Amino acid sequence: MPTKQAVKKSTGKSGSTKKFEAEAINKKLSKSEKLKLYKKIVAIRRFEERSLQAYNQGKIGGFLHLYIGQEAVATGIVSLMEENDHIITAYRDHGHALAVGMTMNECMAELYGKYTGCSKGKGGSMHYFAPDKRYWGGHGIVAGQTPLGAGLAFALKYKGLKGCAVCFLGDGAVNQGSFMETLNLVSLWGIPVVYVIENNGYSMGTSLKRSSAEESLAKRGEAFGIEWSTCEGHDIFEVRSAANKAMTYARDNLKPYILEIRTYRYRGHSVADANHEKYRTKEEIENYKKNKDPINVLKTKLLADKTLTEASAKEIDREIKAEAEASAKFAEESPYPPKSEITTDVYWTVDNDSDNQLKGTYFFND
Amino acid sequence: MPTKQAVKKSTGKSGSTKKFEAEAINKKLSKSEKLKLYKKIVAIRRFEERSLQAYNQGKIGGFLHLYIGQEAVATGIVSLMEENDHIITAYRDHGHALAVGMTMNECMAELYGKYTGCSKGKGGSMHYFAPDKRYWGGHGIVAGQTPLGAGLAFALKYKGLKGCAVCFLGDGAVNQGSFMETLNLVSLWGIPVVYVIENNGYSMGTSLKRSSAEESLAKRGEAFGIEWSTCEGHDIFEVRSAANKAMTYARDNLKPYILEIRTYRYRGHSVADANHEKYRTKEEIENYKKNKDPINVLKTKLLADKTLTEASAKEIDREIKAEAEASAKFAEESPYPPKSEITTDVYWTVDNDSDNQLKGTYFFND
Amino acid sequence: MIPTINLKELIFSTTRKRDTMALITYREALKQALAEEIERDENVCIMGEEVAQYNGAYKVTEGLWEKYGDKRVIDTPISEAAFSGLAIGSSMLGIRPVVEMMFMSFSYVAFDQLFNNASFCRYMSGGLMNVPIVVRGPANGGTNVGATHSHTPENLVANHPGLKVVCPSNAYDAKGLMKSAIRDNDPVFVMENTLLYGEKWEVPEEEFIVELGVANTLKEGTDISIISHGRCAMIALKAAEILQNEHAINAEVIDLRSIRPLDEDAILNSVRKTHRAVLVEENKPYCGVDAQISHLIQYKAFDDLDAPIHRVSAIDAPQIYSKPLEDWQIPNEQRIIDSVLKCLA
Amino acid sequence: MIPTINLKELIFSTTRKRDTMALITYREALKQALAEEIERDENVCIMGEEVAQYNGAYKVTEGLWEKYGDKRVIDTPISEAAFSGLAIGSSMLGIRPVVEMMFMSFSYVAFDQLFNNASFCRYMSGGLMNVPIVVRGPANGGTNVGATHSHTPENLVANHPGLKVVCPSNAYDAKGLMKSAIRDNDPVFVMENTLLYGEKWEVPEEEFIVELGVANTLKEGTDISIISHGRCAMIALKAAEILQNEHAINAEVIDLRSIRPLDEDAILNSVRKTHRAVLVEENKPYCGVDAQISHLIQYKAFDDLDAPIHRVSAIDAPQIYSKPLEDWQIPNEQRIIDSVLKCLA
Ligand SMILES: Cc1ncc(C[n+]2csc(CCOP(=O)(O)OP(=O)(O)O)c2C)c(N)n1
Ligand SMILES: Cc1ncc(C[n+]2csc(CCOP(=O)(O)OP(=O)(O)O)c2C)c(N)n1
Ligand SMILES: [Mg+2]
Ligand SMILES: [Mg+2]
Repeated sequence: MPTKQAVKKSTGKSGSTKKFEAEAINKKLSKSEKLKLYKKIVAIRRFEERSLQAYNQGKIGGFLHLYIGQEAVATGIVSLMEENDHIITAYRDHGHALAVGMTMNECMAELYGKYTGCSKGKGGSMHYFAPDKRYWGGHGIVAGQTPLGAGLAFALKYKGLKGCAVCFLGDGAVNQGSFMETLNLVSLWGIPVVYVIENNGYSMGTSLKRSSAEESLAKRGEAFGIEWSTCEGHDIFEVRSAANKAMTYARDNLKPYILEIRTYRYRGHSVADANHEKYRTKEEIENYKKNKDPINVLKTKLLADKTLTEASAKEIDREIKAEAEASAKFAEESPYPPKSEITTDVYWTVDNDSDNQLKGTYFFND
Repeated sequence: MPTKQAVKKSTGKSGSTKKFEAEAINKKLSKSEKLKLYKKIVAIRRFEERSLQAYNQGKIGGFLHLYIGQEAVATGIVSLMEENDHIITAYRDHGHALAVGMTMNECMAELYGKYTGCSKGKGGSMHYFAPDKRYWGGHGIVAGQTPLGAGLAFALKYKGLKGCAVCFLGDGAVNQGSFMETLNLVSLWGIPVVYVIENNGYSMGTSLKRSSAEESLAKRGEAFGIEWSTCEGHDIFEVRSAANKAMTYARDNLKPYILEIRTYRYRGHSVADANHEKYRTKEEIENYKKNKDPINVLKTKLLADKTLTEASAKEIDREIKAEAEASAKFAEESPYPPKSEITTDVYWTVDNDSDNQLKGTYFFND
Repeated sequence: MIPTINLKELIFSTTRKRDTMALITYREALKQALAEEIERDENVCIMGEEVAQYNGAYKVTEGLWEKYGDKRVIDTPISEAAFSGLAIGSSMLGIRPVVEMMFMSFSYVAFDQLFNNASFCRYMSGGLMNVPIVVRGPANGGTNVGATHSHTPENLVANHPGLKVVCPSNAYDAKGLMKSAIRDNDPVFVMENTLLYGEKWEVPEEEFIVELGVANTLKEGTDISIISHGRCAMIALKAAEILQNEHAINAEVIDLRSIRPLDEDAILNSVRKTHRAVLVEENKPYCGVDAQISHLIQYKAFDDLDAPIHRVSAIDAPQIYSKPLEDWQIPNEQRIIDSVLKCLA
Repeated sequence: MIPTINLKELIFSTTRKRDTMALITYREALKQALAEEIERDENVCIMGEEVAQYNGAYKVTEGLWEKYGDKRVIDTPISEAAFSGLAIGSSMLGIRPVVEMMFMSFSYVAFDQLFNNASFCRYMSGGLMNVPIVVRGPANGGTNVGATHSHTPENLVANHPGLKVVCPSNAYDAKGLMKSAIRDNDPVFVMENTLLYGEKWEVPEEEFIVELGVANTLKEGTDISIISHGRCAMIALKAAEILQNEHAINAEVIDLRSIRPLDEDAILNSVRKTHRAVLVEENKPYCGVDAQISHLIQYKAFDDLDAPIHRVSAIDAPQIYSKPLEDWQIPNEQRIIDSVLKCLA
């Protein structure tokens, strides 16, 4: 019954040849800073490739939502984070984690469910957290993180700190009520949160046009008087340019902003989604890989401006692959948490009750 | 903290002098049909005034959300209902109930919690239902009825029946996620539902501009490609004219529509809200009563076109007051439901288990 | 004849005798708790529908907005999921929001935020964070408002490890538990009761708190333990007086106060003394809090029981609107007395 | 050593012997039920995320969209509140939608629609309407996906009068209960289990249904009653075999199948025979289904009990991600055996 009328024209400027690296926010990057960005993107790719291998070997179970193809988005945006900026995202969270500086070891160990994981093996792939790096997860319920992101920004405003929260979500997540409620709220209250819609065109097997009545998702902000824009996500310089405007706007005006970034995931929705070539064509995938691969796009630019050489790129790749490999070894050799860990980290007061002052029973096992 | 920037200009054409009675949908009304509309509006007013009296006498408890001031909206729209049209609304539901033809007796008895009430005293003021009149409630959770309304329209389309569902909601209800999710869904699927936002300017004590970031609520439909319009709610001919366009559009195109109707409630949010002159001025209230009272507005027009005379208007009022009075007597004299009724109407299968075939325990009282 | 009960004496055995007492409403007690905590900690703020300019749908926050302003007392749109989630997010950065649900029933539209995010973020991060929020509002029936507005979801909260929940039955506990809840570093639900807002109790003028996890013996007794929480504890107390006066049954009445954490010792000690228990609550019976208490008692005090544990819960149906029937549906003195007599038979 | 169990024989004592049997998966059984009911009644349709073109996240609906088309098998956006409510509304006009929650955990974002509207509309209208919907999807842990995706909300459903809930533990019940659920005129939740989808059982090729409210004795026994539901019933059965072989304990194993309505007689008759009970479920303990069952047993079979009722539930914490720990957190053979031995000690 619900057949969609017609495919609307994209409002984007796909294929734009604008030189984003020439914009101020990018131009000011030193060679070493650019190199750092490049390494980060490569690190995310290699880390995930290695995790996929571990998954296929049966070392990792549950869900594994790979970010491969989208790396420039998290890397670009995190590179803009200032002292009081915070980020939060959904379950496709490895890229953001590595971008904020979490180590491959703690991330890989978490996937293995090991005690040395960033969440001691309690959160898993979908639930990475690093509050010390102002990274608030990693959330498994679609759009469930979107009011939380507003809360981070609310706290900044409450405390009088200049900063913003960047909350990532997918193109499917926009159809959750919690997100739409939050849009009204943050506009009404003037909350400096930037919603970054990582529009990879699909929510699981459902293409954008089969899930949203209107294809411009950021434009929904207009219903609430929220500023918005769109950009492409394969070129880290474009991402940085667009996100810088959004984040600066939010910080300066104490207002929300919606940035929709068109990107693509190469793999299935999760590793379990093996048949992703059923709902999208091989050509579509290959085409993106060929023309818009975020590593290749950046590499080409950095070769051109001599930040990289073919040799140094190869060396970087080798080093990072070794690091990913080492993280798998680290995870493999790490212990599982002891059984007693099942009931820790449930209540702050229980965990911190060193002098046994707490009253009452907290756990109800026979 | 959440101070709202500035009051936006209303997009409406308040004070329009357009003669809606001249439009085809109204022009075709016979005298007796116009009289029926008039009587209905008066009936809603008098019924509610009488219920308020009963409430103040302590005969009715709980909530009582009066529709006084908004009568032309439900009356006008229900008068357009065709054979396969259905309606559903929120807790401010007495007007819609009487408009579809529920009797004062069953409605008043329900308020009294009596067995003769439309829901046998089980639903109360907020939960009137008359499925035989294609009226599906009466719902207490703000916006909770909005996906249900979509479902009624979905069923029509599923069954291949030409019709629409009209789902009423308030200006505060638009900020519930369930409603916003539903807007995307009905547009995507092409569902013939008309959302009528009865914008009375307040959600409890919160004015529109303190609850919604943008003051045009119907315009939110654009985010989902939904057609929309606004109109004033005090003139039943204007309501009929606007709603007719909306409902015809939905029926003919199998598409949703949002109609925002500006109206006003004279009383507090519910009877318990005695201090409503704290959040809005006496002048605001008096001004509406003087210039836009739906009974007066219609009366003036019907006097002018000779449908009514002052005498006949008085007689109608007398009769209807008597009917309201009689309904209070009926309610008063009706019995409360027997205690055994507490556990009926919970499960269809239990209620219809005349031959005692059901297996297992359904209720768990010690 | 129902004798008047000196609640003051019965309830506040734990209060230091030298405290100056004031007779205040449950509502006022809550407001004092909120005001004192707002004054004590600049990160405490209150948000919810109509809490500020309107002074609260039930006037619990009356005057607070006027006194503390927009920053500390915040009106929200009718977007429970959004503002609950916002509160949780802000608490990660040290804000300590008190979220009012105009009715606890409305937590149903914010269920995922409250029951996943509030409860599990700490766990899923391996203890790297905590969520110091309070969710408060009335959770009761008996007010003639029908099924959707009469939920008592303390059982749903207690079912979710990571959350805490308390049900104050009187003004003293309301103030003391609210203050503890706000200072607690975990998410705490405070289940209030509209039927108690206007009731008065003696409350110390000096600052005090009531710790989570400590039950209150409202009345000592030897023949049977009536274990209850929230407003039902007050009804149980009245029923106990009647049982004493008219049936010569000396019932002990325990007010749990805190549902999770739970004062197991108070429950077990009482049952070990009386050997019989009647559990009273407003929850619907199937998987109500008292289902758990019942299991607990028979599990840990099996040999002490002389009779099956009886429960008085809301009669198992959606809440009925009609007032006299609703008054019968939720526990009342008569139903408690009947159950006690049955349990002792 | 864990002996292989002939589940076929143990489970289908109720199946007519002359039926031709086919060995099919739990997933296939569900799909057959859906397909047969779609064919039988033109008002039956299926909606949910990825149920149509993608064939279902867990392939339960595989091939149905291809066969029955857009009208009967409908993909939705990720808007659980909207499409659940839409399904409820449509059922008022006679549509009989089967709503898939990709995970039952996601019912949390549709809680108000499912737990207020689906359950109470009939009541609040005084019986003028009914809501014949089915809500189905996996409700289980043990899959290494963490706290937010591992809810087993059958207790929450059962807490709400007006709703029904069943938990099929095997392919036969899955098919039979699903067909009953679809034909039922009230809202029924069918709690499936991702760990069972691929498991095979013998299922009759002839049409059959399994009535709601009828438990299944998986194994007769005399020494103790192990009462369970869902996948835990299968684990309990394995534990019972081990108890038999290694400890000479003859346990009776009851699979509740239906949580509400509940087959009280089956429970009570078993306990009256064995005088001891261990209750096994995946719910978190506080107000889990078994809290209610425990209360029921002690209330109605007090004098028959020779020992306290023991429970084996999920260890009381949010679901842990780490696989070996989660396998310990949810009930397993060892924990059941330990509990039985304790109960018999
Ligand atoms: C409330 C809820 N519904 C459904 C799911 C299952 N689910 C997980 S991810 C997903 C698709 C989300 O797509 P999108 O938002 O585009 O993000 P992407 O996966 O493309 O990054 C779905 C349906 C969920 N986790 N939570
Ligand atoms: C989910 C939910 N939140 C809050 C309430 C309490 N409440 C009932 S009506 C109302 C105001 C609604 O205003 P509006 O939608 O404008 O409708 P009106 O009352 O003006 O007709 C509120 C906050 C509720 N019933 N449900
Ligand atoms: Mg996507
Ligand atoms: Mg309004």
